[in-house]
Amino acid sequence: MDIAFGKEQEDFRDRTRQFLQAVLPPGWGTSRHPYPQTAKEEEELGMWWERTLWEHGYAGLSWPQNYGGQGLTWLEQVIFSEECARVNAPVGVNGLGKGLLGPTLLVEGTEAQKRRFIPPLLAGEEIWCQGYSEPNAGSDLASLTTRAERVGEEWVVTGQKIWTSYAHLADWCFVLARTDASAPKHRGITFLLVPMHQAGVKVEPLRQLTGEAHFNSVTFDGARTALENVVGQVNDGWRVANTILSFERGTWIVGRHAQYMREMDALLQAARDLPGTGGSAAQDSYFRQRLMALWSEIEVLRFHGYQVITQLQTKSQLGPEASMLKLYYSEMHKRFGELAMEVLGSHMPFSEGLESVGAGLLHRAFLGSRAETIFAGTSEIQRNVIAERVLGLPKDDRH
Amino acid sequence: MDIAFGKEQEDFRDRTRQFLQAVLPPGWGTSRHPYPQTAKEEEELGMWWERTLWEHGYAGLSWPQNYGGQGLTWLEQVIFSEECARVNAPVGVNGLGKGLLGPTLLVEGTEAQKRRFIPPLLAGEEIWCQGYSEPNAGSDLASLTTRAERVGEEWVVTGQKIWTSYAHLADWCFVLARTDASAPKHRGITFLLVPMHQAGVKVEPLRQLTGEAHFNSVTFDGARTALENVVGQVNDGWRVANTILSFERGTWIVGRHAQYMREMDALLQAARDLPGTGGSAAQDSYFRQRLMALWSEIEVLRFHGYQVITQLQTKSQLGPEASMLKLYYSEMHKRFGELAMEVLGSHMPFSEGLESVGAGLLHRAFLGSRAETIFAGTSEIQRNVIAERVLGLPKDDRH
Amino acid sequence: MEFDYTKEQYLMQGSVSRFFQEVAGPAAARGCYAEGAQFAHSIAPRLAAQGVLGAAATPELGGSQLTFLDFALIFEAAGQMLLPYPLMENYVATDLLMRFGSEEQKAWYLPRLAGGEILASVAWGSPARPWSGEGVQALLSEGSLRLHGRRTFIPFATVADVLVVPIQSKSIAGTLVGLVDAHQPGVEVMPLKSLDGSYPLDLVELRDVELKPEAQIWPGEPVWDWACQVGRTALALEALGAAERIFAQTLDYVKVREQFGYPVGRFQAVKHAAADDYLLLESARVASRYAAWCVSEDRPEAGLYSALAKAYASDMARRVTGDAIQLHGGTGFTWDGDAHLYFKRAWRIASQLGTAPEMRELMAQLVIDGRTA
Amino acid sequence: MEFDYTKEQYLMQGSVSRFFQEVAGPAAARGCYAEGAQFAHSIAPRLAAQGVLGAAATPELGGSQLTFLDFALIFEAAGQMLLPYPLMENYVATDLLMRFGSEEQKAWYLPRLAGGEILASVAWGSPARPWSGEGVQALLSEGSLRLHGRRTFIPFATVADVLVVPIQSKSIAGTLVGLVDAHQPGVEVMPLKSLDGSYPLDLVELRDVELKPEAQIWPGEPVWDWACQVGRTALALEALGAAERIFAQTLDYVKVREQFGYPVGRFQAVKHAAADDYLLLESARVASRYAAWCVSEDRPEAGLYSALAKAYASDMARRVTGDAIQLHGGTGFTWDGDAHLYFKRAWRIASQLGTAPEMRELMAQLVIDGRTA
Repeated sequence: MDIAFGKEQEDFRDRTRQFLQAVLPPGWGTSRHPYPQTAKEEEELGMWWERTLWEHGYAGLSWPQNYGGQGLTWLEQVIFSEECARVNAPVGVNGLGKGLLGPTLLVEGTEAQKRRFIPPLLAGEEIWCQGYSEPNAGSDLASLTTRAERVGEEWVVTGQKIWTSYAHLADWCFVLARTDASAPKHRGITFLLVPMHQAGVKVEPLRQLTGEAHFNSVTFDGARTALENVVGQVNDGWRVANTILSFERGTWIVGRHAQYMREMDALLQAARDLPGTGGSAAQDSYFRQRLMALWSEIEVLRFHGYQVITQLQTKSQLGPEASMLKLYYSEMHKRFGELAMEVLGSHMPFSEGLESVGAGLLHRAFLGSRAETIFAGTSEIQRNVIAERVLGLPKDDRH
Repeated sequence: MDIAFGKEQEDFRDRTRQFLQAVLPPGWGTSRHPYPQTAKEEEELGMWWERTLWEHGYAGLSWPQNYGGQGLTWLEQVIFSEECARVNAPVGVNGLGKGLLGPTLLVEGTEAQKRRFIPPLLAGEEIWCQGYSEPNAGSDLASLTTRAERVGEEWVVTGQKIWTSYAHLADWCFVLARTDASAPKHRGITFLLVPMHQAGVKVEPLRQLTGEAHFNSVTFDGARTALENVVGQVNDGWRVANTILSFERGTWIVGRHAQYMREMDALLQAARDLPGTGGSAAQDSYFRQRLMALWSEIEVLRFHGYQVITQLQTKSQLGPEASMLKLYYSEMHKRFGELAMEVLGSHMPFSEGLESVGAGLLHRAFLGSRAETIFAGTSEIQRNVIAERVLGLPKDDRH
Repeated sequence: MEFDYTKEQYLMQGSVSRFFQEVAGPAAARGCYAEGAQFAHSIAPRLAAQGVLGAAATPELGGSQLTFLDFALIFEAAGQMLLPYPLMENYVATDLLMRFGSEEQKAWYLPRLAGGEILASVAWGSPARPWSGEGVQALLSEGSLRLHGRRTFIPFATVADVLVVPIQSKSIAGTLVGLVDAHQPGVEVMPLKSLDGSYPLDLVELRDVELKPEAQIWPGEPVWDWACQVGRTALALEALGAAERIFAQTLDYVKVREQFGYPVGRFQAVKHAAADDYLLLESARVASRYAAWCVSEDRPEAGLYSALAKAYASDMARRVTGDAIQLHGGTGFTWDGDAHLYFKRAWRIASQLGTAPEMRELMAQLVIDGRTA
Repeated sequence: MEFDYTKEQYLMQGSVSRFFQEVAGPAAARGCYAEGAQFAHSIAPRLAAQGVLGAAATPELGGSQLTFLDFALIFEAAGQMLLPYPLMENYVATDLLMRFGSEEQKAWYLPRLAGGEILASVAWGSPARPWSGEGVQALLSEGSLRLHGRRTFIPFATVADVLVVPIQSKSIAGTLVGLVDAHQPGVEVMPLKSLDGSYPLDLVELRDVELKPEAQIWPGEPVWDWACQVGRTALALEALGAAERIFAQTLDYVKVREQFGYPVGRFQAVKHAAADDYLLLESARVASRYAAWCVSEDRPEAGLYSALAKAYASDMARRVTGDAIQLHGGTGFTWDGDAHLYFKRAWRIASQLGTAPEMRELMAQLVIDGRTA
């Protein structure tokens, strides 16, 4: 057992820290910094961040150099993710392009697709959104009804997708569409790349309970894309979409740990400032117990991260462990948000302004975490996956 | 809203208190009293208690006088149950006879059956046990395989029953047996009364995790009973057994509240004596919070009891609310047992002897409570019942 | 032994519920999120017309002399419909005046509170410690009391006309309760951005504000304790109402929402979550009913059981409304879904007038330490 | 970056596991419940022959010089098989002597500990406060140290030959660790009726017991702190082993036990309980692995992470073993079922060397208050 990265990686970490310090405004990462307040400001920042990463050679760290990547390993990606989380670096607007579409193309795409799409993706010149979920196809994604028909040399796409983050900024959408209605539900789906800037595409914002509107509903009403914009084979899109590039998730875990620990530090500071039953909350044994229980859970996420990194050195991808990690961090983060609000006590309702504690960071965790147990597979689905695929319990044929 | 019993009932309560004080040994109910230590001693006490109740006119409080009952109402039964729990009165050995068989006979039995069986039941002269569960028919009771065949003027019973409390003391067993193997699983079951003292009945003790052996396995190997010892119609035993006499459960609730509050008082005393993180556990805000949360839950059980009593004054029985109450108290009591052990801290393993806290009462609650979420319908089954019958969620045809 | 509301009380709830469905409900709550506290003004006349304002007052004073038990189901209905009006504060102010006010105070305030002409709020919070009476000091200056300090957590303070404020006075060594005119010079209301936009909470700073004798209620301590007990019980009932309403909507949703070819309500995970939530709901129902009885009957244990009900119901409501988001899936996370409105209300209620841990600490002082209430 | 045991470490675990299945396991545990601590004697020679005793000692002294990391998986295996022998205490005594003992102490004790000739236990508990070093005082009398006081929570004390005891001495103003001969006059062992009958815990009273210089280890404080950290990490690993074993049995059971025409493992309630338990198990696995690394590498954060692992793993094990009873249904409640043996072991471990709240308080002092370890 040896819990350390190699020297090469640690050098990369140093360079990354220097880079982050150099490009981020002074005071960034502290609770006093004036962070973007509106969705528009956040998006502008996200766009700037995409370009900045590209300019400084931090886009596509583990991707091949011939498509614009940096040709490093996912270890560097892990470190980069951790360092970004540590300083609360901005979130780019092309996360789905980089996290899902790019890796999918690298494995399943044609040479021409890779050359066409990956360089502008990494450069932040083309933003991607994801067209998977539909109003009636959430957890049961395979029952999607958006359809694509071949008309001449084009695909014509019709249907509604929802929960498409950043669709209003996107240039392209990767879409799962039904191309053979007579096939069983997991067959007959095709993975298509569809340009967003055309008449047949309508984007409407979906406001979230946080009050922000990062999600959208996207309606394809006879939207068109060229015949060659199919990834993989026609009718084989379900498999393509499930080409589990879950080592991406592995690299995210370490970043998540850093993010959660940053939130925990803010919470501990709040607990020192706020009253408990006698003395500060930080002196109150009830809150001390709960804080340390959650602090432990966050640290355990770090250990899970080490485990993932260790596994990925021999296996090239994660299997159903990804479900375990997703269930772990999403449920934990939800509990963290609730604990944070309990520590805030009577200050809890004041998410902004005069009485706000921790510059709203804790409130964002509280509200935002409610999404984490729902999207990308609800906790209920993750538990099914674990029970059936990891523990071998008998499958229920209904899902 | 008027949360008080009538004067008549309060007079009955006074008489009951006097009775209990008169018949129970001095010091009974305090933690210092030398309670029975072995199962045998407990059973002897239980037998004595059955006879004592009968002699003093406290057996069958709400049952008709012409079968030996006292002809009072279930309100007196509620009060009696509460007063017994308050002083930790002994537990009789005929609880299943009084709680299930008697009420069933009063509704479903023939006049002859009532006259034959109820008086000796109330007098403690005939002890009853229950032959429902089987090794492969627990939660799914209707899949039982014990069968009864008519041979001449007798039923011949063959099969194995388990979890039959006090079977080794019992004179009679009320048995669910399959009498028509070709009928659907809930049909073709008959409710039979079978004498225990015969060659075809073998009783073997089943030791529980508490170390005690109140349960038994009962094997019927050609056991016989007279033709008339059928309650209700042949093949209609499932309905007879489910004639939900759940107002009995309603009367128990108030007694359970008193029992749990007695345990809580013992726990609070232990918390005052044992260390927490700085000061006593009772001064430690972590334990104060958890103790008061559970204290609240116990009090809520009292309120549920009031609600039940109120309902029973207009309706004559409880419906699926019984599932709710069973789920409530069993899960709560399990948590209570765990909290008690946490308060004991490092003293937790010492259930007896020098280092024992609370005279073993808390340990009995801790271990005994593990059965409550399993027997008489697991918590999982109760949740199904609530979801389907109370909340109207779609039935799963698999149960 | 009759542990239930009367038929009349249920009937009244039914009619008020239907009325609340018109003036309040999720759409109105969203309106209040957008417009702010001003929204309360727009519905005040209709609330008055329906007779839900000033309810504790005698008929001569414009009320209908309802006891707390009579009104308990109305609080529940207000919770169900996310009423964007400080109804609890109106009730507390009214009943407080009935019980502790002078004849002059009753005669002036009660008809106006019942008629919805003035909006009353209660200055529940102290910046230092929630719901304690600290924060505002009265100084005796040239024979008149002058108030200094701040209180927070005051519902709808930006549109309130009168504020019920606990006041400490070192110079006279006592506590009083003041009826502070919110439009007086020196009263500065600072709106706070509050999570539950359908029930805004604000901060008020008092700078040398005169409190005339006719606006004083002495001694203040029992009055303030009483107000806290009533407030907590009302909040427990509101939390119950909020939770049961969104729970019912959630049940409706899982019965029709299909995934994997079945309504999701057929899956055991959903069933068991619903069963557990139901158990909590019904338990909070009897807990708040018992507290309502204690408060209504002025029982000595009202302090203990109002704390129990507040803690239990707010724990329950946070869990049930949170589960409602989860069981609604993606829809639960949208602004246009109702679940988050109830969720935020449940959390706001939980933070108000003492959190659950604070309530349990209060109980522990009575039950474990044996202090007397 | 290699956060895993080595292939050799896993291989050794495999062989020791197979061996433990022979000498221990549920049947042996039931034997220990019946026979008492004496049972440990009956298996000591075989444990010695297998090389699991005295493992930290160098080969010349009869050991195999295993680090804590080397031995971590053995503790896990001991938990899996409910080993009724104070293996952790044997390891602690051995490693303690290796690190802090004199050459004479090593030469006398280690071969005997490794050979299973003498049985060592550690006097973990103080009657007043768990795992603190208080309870036994040493008085200087005619040039020799005489011990007075009592310790509790001592595994297998009734059959122990040597007890590792923390001792305070006001007269010399210091703490030492003593190697107390359990057969000496004045040492009175009082067996306690313990819930986990496969790992009896006893109380020892010392009345004017002489402690010769050759049985003393000075200064005692760092030694005792170190012993607690090692002990806690070993207990976390044992809890992990116990939980994973009964969890596996439970999975096997729910795959075959049928009700309502299907294996119960097909019902979502069972699946989700299993998934949650699995998550806790795997989390306790990495937590205890990290702690084992800290302890083995003498990291300064070993105190913090051994506390974390102990708290996390014992919380996990209590939950998972409790669920095992529930998921086994009626069978889970029987003496003949294995679930209760694991359940009681998990609870005993949780109570030993500091409960989970005590561990978290210790962590809070480091993390929240910023005290240094």
